[in-house]
Amino acid sequence: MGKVFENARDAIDGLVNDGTTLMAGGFGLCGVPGALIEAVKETGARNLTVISNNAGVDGVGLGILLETRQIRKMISSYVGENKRFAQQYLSGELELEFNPQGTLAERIRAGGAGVPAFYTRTGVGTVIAEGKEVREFGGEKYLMELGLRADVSLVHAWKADTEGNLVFRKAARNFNPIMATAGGVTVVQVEHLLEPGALDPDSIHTPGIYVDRIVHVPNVAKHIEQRTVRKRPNA
Amino acid sequence: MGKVFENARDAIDGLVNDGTTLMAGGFGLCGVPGALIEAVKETGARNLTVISNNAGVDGVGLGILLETRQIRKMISSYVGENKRFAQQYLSGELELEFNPQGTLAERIRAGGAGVPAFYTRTGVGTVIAEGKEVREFGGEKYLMELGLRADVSLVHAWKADTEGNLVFRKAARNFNPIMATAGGVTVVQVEHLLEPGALDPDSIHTPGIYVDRIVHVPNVAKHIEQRTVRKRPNA
Amino acid sequence: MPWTRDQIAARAAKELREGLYVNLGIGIPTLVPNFIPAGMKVQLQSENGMLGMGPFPYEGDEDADVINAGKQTITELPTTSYFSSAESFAMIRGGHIDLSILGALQVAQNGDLANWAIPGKIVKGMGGAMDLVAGVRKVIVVMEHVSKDGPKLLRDCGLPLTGSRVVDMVITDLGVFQIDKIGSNVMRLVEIADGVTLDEIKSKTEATFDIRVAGN
Amino acid sequence: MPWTRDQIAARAAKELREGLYVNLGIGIPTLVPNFIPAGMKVQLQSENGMLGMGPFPYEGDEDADVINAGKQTITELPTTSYFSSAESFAMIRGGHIDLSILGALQVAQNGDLANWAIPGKIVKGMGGAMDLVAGVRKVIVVMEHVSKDGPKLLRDCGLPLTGSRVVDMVITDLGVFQIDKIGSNVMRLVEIADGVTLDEIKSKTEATFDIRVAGN
Repeated sequence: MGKVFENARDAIDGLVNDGTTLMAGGFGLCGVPGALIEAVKETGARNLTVISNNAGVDGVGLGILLETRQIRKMISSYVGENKRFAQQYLSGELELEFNPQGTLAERIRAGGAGVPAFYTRTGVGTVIAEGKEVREFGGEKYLMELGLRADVSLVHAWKADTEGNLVFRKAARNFNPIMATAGGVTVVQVEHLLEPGALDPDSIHTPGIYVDRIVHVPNVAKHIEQRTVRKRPNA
Repeated sequence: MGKVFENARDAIDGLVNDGTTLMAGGFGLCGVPGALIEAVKETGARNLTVISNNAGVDGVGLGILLETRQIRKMISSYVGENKRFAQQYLSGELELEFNPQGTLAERIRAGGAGVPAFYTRTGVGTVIAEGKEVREFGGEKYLMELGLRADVSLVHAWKADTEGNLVFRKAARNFNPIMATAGGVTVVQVEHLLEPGALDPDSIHTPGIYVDRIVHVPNVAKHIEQRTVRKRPNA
Repeated sequence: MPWTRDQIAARAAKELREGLYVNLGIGIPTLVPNFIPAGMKVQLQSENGMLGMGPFPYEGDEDADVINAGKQTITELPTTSYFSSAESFAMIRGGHIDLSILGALQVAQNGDLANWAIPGKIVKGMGGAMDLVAGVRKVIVVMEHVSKDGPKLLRDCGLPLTGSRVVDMVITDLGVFQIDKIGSNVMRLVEIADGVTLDEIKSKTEATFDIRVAGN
Repeated sequence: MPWTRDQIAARAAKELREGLYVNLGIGIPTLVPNFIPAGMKVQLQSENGMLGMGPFPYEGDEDADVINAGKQTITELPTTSYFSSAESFAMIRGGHIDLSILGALQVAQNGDLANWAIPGKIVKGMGGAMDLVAGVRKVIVVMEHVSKDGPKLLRDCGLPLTGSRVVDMVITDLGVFQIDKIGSNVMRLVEIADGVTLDEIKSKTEATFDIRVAGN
């Protein structure tokens, strides 16, 4: 009856089929719901549409669903770091819809908030405007963009209580909270699973109402794309 | 040079003139920037337009600006608790624009987020729809609503650091964080003023970028409109 | 005998299910939590920015920063979270609240609802009512069957609307009606209060309605 | 002598003011923080959801959850706050960021900018660049004056645009240009790198430009 599932496979069970539209949180490899993506791979479902800012790298994050050719279409803002992506795109296997990152974020936020469409200056006069309504407000041009929803949202959080209240950690927040609001079913992998009352009610990023299924993934692998450091000064 | 001002009068200085449009946070009497409203009263500025969910009660919150007849127009969702309001409205002194509460909140959020207009189901087929564009998305009707901004936003917060990072307390959050984003100048009264580093960066509700002026009001008067209690069980 | 206010609330509580997220209006709806079956978890949302509303505080424990949408002092629960008004109505508008139970002045047979502007009185505003009826998945009205001015279940609402085709069910002191918001323009009477006659309901109802009472 | 990349960054840093909120693109813009005058406080925003970006971490202190928009490991400051991607771009789109400094492939004399799609290469996407140039109050481009393909300051951009009429200032290795985004369709040369001649700039610039160099 509760929201907590034993493992990622159970948490995904019955949700992902051929043609399902997924949202997956994360920016680059930061805050990516890796265990849930692995579970999607295990379903073998094909022709997936995946809404995610990036497409992972080869073998990590969404990269593993590109490897298995389960994705038919990506809606993203930047897919630079993935060779397999480039191959499948050039061969025509993979469809690609680019959204400016802020437009993508706002479309998802709108989808979750019951806003079917909104206007933004972003992309006016660019290829992004093709086929879209242009409208003036206060003498300036704006594009109409549509709200975006998915059948299933896959989210990575830092802490959750069993009610589904979520807290994200640092820059791993990114697209996760808005995607949690825009999925028909929202599934969350969480580093720390707590009892209700353990989280400060003023500091909850995502209220439990948005969360349908939770799986505790305590030792999640975190990847770094660009390890940049400076030398520690001598003591 | 910094954002912190000595007192509410200084924090408001130069911002409020005849005809200025203000936003004031709060829901009922909860989270209302009372000290800043007092300072607005002291400016003597008239013909103010005030965007606020409610209009205070007689003598408290925005009620004090109604008493002095400084407000020409209110944009609100509910103004039930204020006799002076009713008198001035019936006599034609006071203009009133009702917005559904969620539409008001979203208009303010849009104003702060650079979204000039959006669509919502709220109000379709009601008087709220009069004069507004009705448009179908997916076979359902929606109204177009415009983003809302103000010259000055008045905000009540619980904790702030000197950089302007804000944390709100419980249900006193309400309209405060969105109004902080939608003012040309945003002025904040805060119960606890702290040094940078004192707030958890994962738990900041309003990043300092939105805050222009801060005044520390340590012993703020908090009012209760409906004191409802239950009997304590005998020990 | 017509249902009391408590009995109306108890009947409404039968529509609750484990895990539902519910928003309650003022008046009779505030009585509904008294009838939630023991052990059933239902989360109450308050549109001023709180999910997981607890009961009134003990005397002396009132916190001016913990109020509901009726501006009443309330309490937190272990599940409570707070959020801004924009997030609260994103939750409502986005269809995340399962059920809204609220009062009404008038309900039309097509699901039109009027509950914010009272004729002859100064208009105080709609607050969050228009957002709630437009956004919440299921809307149940609880009210007296008639007012001193006559029937409240009408062919068309005469008062300013809160929402058009938004009500799914009406529970009055005389019985329970279902409304097919998107289909037929006819209500369906599905339950009659014990001791109330169909004739009484017919005489006090202007709206056209089918009858599909269990056992009839 | 043309400016070095560091000198271009140093010239861009002269546009900073106390208290500004700034978003920096990749490439030369990442060098700008090295030239912020001592004691001047400037807050750097990273569009993946962080305000108050600190320097790279010491070796061994990398945190996979603390990265910038270039996916590089960075650090927090006492002023840091984190927020979602929607809030980050609300901040950008809403005009709250004072200044964006970014690289370019081409800039037209009316302020059109092309910096996301490289001809003959697979298109990787625009990321947040279109949102930044459309939303940030002032946009400064820092770049080499010419590429191996020729001039980059053009009458019209030939490459797919990132934004139309969005650039306010261009700083190259040869000099500084101002652009009147909403007025005349002509750039204005306002500064020439020491030892660079006006003739050299003219020969390497396709865009039409006025000259208003201090001291000329």
